[in-house]
Amino acid sequence: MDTGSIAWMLTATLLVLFMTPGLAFFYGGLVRGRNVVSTLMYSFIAMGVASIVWVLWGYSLAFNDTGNGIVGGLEFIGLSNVSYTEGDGIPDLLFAAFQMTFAIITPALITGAFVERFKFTTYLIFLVLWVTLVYAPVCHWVWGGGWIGGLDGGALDFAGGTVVHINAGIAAVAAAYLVGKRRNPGVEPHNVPFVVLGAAILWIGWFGFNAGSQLAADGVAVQAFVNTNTAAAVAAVVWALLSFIHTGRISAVGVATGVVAGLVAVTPAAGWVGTMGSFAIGLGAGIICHYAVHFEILHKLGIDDSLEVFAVHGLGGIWGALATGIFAWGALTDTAGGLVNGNAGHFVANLIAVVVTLLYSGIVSFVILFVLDKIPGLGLRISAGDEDIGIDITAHGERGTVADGAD
Amino acid sequence: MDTGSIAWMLTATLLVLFMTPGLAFFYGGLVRGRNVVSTLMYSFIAMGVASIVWVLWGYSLAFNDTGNGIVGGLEFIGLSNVSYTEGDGIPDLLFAAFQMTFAIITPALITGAFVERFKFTTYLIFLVLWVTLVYAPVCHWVWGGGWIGGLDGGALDFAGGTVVHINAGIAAVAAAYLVGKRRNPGVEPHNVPFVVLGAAILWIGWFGFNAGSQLAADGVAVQAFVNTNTAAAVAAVVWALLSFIHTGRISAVGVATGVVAGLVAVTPAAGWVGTMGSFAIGLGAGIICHYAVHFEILHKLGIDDSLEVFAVHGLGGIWGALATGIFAWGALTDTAGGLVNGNAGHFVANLIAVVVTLLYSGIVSFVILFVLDKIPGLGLRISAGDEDIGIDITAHGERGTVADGAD
Amino acid sequence: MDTGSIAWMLTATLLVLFMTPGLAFFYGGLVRGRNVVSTLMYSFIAMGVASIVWVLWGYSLAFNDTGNGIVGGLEFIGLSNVSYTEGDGIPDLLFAAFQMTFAIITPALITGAFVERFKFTTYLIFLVLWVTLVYAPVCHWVWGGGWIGGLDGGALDFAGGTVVHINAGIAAVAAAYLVGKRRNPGVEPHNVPFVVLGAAILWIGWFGFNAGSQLAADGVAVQAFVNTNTAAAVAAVVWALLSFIHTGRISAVGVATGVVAGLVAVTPAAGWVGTMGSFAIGLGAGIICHYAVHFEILHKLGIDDSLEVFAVHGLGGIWGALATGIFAWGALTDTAGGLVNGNAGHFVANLIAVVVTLLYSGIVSFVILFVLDKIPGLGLRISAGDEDIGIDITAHGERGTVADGAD
Amino acid sequence: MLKIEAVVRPERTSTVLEALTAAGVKGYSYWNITGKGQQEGVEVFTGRGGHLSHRVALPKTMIMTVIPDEMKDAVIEAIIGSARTGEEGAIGDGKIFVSQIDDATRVSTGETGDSTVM
Amino acid sequence: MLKIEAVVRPERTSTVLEALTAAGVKGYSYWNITGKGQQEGVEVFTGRGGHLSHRVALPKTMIMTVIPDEMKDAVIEAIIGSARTGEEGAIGDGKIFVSQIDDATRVSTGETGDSTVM
Amino acid sequence: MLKIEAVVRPERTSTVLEALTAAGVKGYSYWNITGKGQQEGVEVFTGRGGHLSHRVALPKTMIMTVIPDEMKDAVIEAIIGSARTGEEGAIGDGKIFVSQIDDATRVSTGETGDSTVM
Ligand SMILES: Nc1ncnc2c1ncn2[C@@H]1O[C@H](COP(=O)(O)OP(=O)(O)O)[C@@H](O)[C@H]1O
Ligand SMILES: Nc1ncnc2c1ncn2[C@@H]1O[C@H](COP(=O)(O)OP(=O)(O)O)[C@@H](O)[C@H]1O
Ligand SMILES: Nc1ncnc2c1ncn2[C@@H]1O[C@H](COP(=O)(O)OP(=O)(O)O)[C@@H](O)[C@H]1O
Repeated sequence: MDTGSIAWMLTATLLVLFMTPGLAFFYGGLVRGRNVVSTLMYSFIAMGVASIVWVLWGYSLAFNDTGNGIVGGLEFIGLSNVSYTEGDGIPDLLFAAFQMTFAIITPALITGAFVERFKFTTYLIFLVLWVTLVYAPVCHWVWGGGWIGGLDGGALDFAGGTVVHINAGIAAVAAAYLVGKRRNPGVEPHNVPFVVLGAAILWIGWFGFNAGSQLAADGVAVQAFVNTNTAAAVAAVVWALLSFIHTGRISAVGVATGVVAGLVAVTPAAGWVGTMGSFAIGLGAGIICHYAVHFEILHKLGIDDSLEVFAVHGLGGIWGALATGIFAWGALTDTAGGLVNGNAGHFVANLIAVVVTLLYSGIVSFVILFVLDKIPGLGLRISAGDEDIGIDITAHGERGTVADGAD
Repeated sequence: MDTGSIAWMLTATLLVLFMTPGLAFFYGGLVRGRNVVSTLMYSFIAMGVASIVWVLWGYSLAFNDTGNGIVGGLEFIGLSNVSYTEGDGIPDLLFAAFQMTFAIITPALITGAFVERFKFTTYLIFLVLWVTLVYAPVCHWVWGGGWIGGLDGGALDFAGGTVVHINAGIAAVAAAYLVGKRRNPGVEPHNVPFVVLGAAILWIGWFGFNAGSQLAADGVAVQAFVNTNTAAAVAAVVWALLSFIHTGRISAVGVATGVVAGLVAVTPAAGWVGTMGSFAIGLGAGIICHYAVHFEILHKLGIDDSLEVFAVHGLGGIWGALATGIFAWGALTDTAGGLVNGNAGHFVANLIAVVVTLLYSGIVSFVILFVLDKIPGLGLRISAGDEDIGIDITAHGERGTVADGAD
Repeated sequence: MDTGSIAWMLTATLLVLFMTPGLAFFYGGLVRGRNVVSTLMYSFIAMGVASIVWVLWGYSLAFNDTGNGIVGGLEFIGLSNVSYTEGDGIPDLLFAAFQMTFAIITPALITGAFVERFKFTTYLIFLVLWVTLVYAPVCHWVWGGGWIGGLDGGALDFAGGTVVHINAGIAAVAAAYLVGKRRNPGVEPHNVPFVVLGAAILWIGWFGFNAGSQLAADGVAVQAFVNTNTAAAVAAVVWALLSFIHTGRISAVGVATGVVAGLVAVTPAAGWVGTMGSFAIGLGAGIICHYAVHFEILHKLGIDDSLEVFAVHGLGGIWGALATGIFAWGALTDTAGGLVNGNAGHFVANLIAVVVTLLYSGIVSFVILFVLDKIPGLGLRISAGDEDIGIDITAHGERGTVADGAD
Repeated sequence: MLKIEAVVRPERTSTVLEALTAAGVKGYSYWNITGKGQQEGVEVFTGRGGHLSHRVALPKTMIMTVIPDEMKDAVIEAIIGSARTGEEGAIGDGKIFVSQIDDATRVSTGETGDSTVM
Repeated sequence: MLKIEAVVRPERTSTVLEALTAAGVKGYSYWNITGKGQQEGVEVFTGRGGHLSHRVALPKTMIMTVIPDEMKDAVIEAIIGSARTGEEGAIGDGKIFVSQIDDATRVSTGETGDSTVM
Repeated sequence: MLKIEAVVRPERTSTVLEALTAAGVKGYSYWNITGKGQQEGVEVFTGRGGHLSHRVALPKTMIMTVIPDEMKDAVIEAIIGSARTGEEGAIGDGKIFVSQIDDATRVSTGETGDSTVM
């Protein structure tokens, strides 16, 4: 056991955990004022529900490798048999805690697709099912000893581009499709400072995500750290410039979205590319995600992915996965490197991982939600009246802010 | 000296320090809009005043063990003779800094009982007296070589259930009783996002509290880390479900309170129970604190503990202290374990610690406040007129937010 | 490589990075509501632009020591030749990342001088030029092997009092002078909770700044940690008391400003004075900066340094630099110590560093801004009409908060 | 000229504003208010989120528009048509108050009279 | 029908609303305003919190209620009784303005006249 | 007595208030509103900040003051003088509405009539 690595991984775990409230504020600032509590709670409650699922059975399903390549075993149920003192550099229990934070934020990311109208009680059940049936298996495939991690050529997903972002991005499409469009989406985000606060917390937290995924306080973690920041910075500035070119103004929400796009894209690559590789990844992410948002691609198909989860996390994640195959640097990957080094192995393996994840997560998420929609007493959508009044008061009995004279 | 443990403890110290502004926002969101600055400041200024008291004499009184069992000596006045290079795993000075953050947040917790009406200048003096006369001695008894730490059977307070939460909880009752009821408490919290932000910061910061109390980056810290999260998650979800059962709605403030209840209760147990022990502790905390709030127990006695400090920190702390005696796991405590292992020693010792702390802190806090109330020019309560106008403008010359056309 | 120090420095780097959004909220709360997005963005975008400049050439200019004493070389362009595995205790690349966070926040500090009226596009160019032409050279002089670091007697700047605060403070004067006064400054800060949030984040982040500047998880870092907190706490309480004496009220914004003043002043001294030295530094900072703000010194000269950057960072930094020369403790500096030990060497060297930085930064900042003002299509100031409407809507196409019935 | 003050459910605001424009209204102003009519209020969580309390008054939107006399019926009809939520008799849908305006002035031109609101 | 517009201290809002209800008022609307009367304003911290500045206008609450003509005196009395803070002559307690309402319509039913406000 | 309701650009609020005071107005109330006149609205970013949308109504300030009849012209002139931004015909500068107030009462003293607003 190395105390320095334990120290860093305790910190990294907290950083990733803090991302979920960061996301809560990011999303919360983007919706209408009457739905801010609800939007915050979609993310915040995931810290409760997904933690419990992870401790009880999620970690076991994802990381109790029994060699079948598809899904883990049950030996780590309740985190039993997960040592708090022994492990590979850090205690196994710390690894379980670190991975838990990923299982929390991934479903929270999805909620951006269905804010302002998704039934909260159904959502609680969705959380349990989705972490169990979608997140845990995909996580197992990539990191838990499953078949994607074992692909010839070597699928590279340093910190969860596939497991987290593509996975959430495509589930968001299914959810937005099934829940239907908002009745009245309003015009502007109701609280830009919340968006900036959320983006700042996400940016900071993401260093735990990416540099933490090295699971040690070493040089690769440092490289992942620098790459994370570089991609975020570049994508933010790219978005600012594109915003200025197209509109003559520089949207703060756009810059914040650029930050997230850069962070998403560098996630799978973080410890496997050099600084200038991350620069290129940030550049691509800024351009791709900006135009995906700019042209409202899903909205034109009639799918109200309200906060553009697919455009940012789905497309950003796909770009990142492919870019990892392009820019992977042999010295870091201990392989022949990416396309820039003339090796297509990683690129192809990552492409397979992307396609399979899109299919699996898209289909299973769709089925889960479809079934929940049909179960009497559940259903995905609140009533039209409740939606008009605002979900804060109708589902949570609260208003975001109270500022009338009588309070 | 182990650099890994130093690294973790520097971080843990910051995490606990960050809890106080987190608390400021939690409490600040719960009050009426005209008192938000004041409520923030009760907590924030504790970072100033309690830091100074701790550096000048508080640490010495708490940790300069001279063997009398009651109170520490004066050798560490001004942090002199506290080494920045030598110590037990970490430098003594780092231990002093870590402990300082506890001395900051404990009095800040009390302020929830008397928000919206307590005189700020009197509060500054109260801070000095309370840290000196209540916090430092109780801290000495439990952790500084005093008599509670030396009880037969072994009182177990891993991270401060007794020292921090019961201590603050009962002082809150005394303060609420003496300051009297709010003239016009209003109906709803004025800013739910602030409450969620505060809860998120508290949740994250509490890992420093609990896992930091191991004072090392090791396996026990990891177990404490996982326990902390598990109890918080379980209590949050329990509160959500009870909220739904009783009202058909799920209060965000309730969920946030559930988080805190779970964190409070797991505090004394953090490094001394297994994962499922913390699960049980979170479950109990969620239920106990929910019903304590639900039935407004203190309010029915005519005591306006405005933000339910006793219900959450007092009762949550008592449950946690007893639960530690129940669920303590021999392998972690290096003893015969808790009641579940058939050993009543810890339970009985903790019960004694609870009762004595309730008595000592309750009485001395009462006396301090009673005297402050009688001193001409001080007094606990602002004038009725100032209370009606709002304490922000009357005591701080500021308004929380300014949003009229002319600004 | 020491994993404990790597762990701490990864964390410290994040802490400093988090200070910039903290500053964004501090400044954002102080302006009028119609300019909050803009004020947030001045800081937030620096995380993008300055990161890019630093990675591409800034770090090389500052730290590629070629022995000329004036400016660094080009060997580290694009962070090439900066090892992620080798270095002095921590990898060189981690040092580069840590230093990057200083290059981000320093120009962001300047923006307090010209909020509510500075053209955002011109600002983006200013960021690039200022980091390149002012920050990188001054940083090189003090820390990168340049002439100030080599002064006889030994200039002491532990964490950037000169490089960061005096540098930004005098540039702020130049900027405020050139951009001119606000047309309508309003009366009160529009959002005090944002100010408190920002101050809390700055306080926490500053431990990364100061204790991180030791570049190791050791005893000196611990001493720097305690000093940082002590100075902040003392200055905050001093401000509270002066506020009460002069006005009968205790301003939350004032206390928050006191915190920052204490932190600024202790920055150059952090690892080189004892606990009581930091106490004295905090005391001086609280008094000096309070009266500088109280008497509105720059405003009386007709310079609208809107958020008092010079009073807090300039004067606080100068006091800190001189106080370091006074209170430096031989045991920590490995020299004869400061004036209190009868050695004037550090004091004189620091005085020289202060004067030169004031001159260099003041003049070059002035020239940069003067030129930008004259370039057609750029210019420093938005139009009077845009200023009246508010820069949020005119430059960013956004409003901070939207709360009308129709949203 | 007449002043129409309509208090409506906040969630109906944009619908009502569109209906006003469709009815030929050239200018309007609106703001958030809190109000009580026959409606019984709403249950909200109080304190630390353990139980509900009754809040008597509810968020509403006040829409104010000054119109020429002859548009009165059309405007009232437009508001009723867009603000009413359900079956006749549903409380909480709002109220419309009509009063006299003596004079109106357009700041930019100084002109007065009906032409300022047409 | 009459429209009563009462500007009161914000901290008195709930007291005044209760007094209105006690006086038989069935509906009211209120919102935050800023205002100035004889009152001299308040000192507030400006800038970085180093000194006070004078703010002329203060936060107030506007309470508006439309009532049948015959309730006028009772309503004004109720407001004065609940909004007045101290000895006669204390400035800042507020103002009450009375004006004519031609017509009122209940959105949910379409009914008009006094019955809409009783 | 007359009620003057002036809708002005928010950024002009303090200028207008000063002009009112200079014209002898003793009391006023103002609040934030959103409104639409001839003005065409503004482009704002929507969603994740990738493109602009049109927002029809804009933030404005409503200034309300009750004055003795004889001050009418002076007050309207003061508002126009301080609220107008540019060349004649610039839209968005605002509107001024005048109506009758039957009665005013000062809460603190109970006095009524013109003296309450002078
Ligand atoms: N007499 C009144 N005076 C002022 N405002 C009123 C009055 N009656 C109703 N309102 C406003 O209209 C809103 C909606 O009234 P509503 O509940 O629909 O009335 P009702 O149920 O009596 O038709 C109320 O919340 C209040 O803001
Ligand atoms: N003539 C007026 N026109 C509009 N509003 C007024 C007028 N006079 C007073 N007010 C409003 O009433 C509030 C309270 O007035 P107050 O200070 O009590 O007046 P006074 O001291 O003249 O009796 C003011 O802040 C303002 O909002
Ligand atoms: N007929 C009206 N009724 C109510 N408010 C109006 C009316 N016309 C204008 N306003 C208010 O005045 C504001 C400014 O109007 P403005 O755009 O200057 O009108 P115009 O361009 O027609 O002169 C509008 O935003 C609206 O709030």
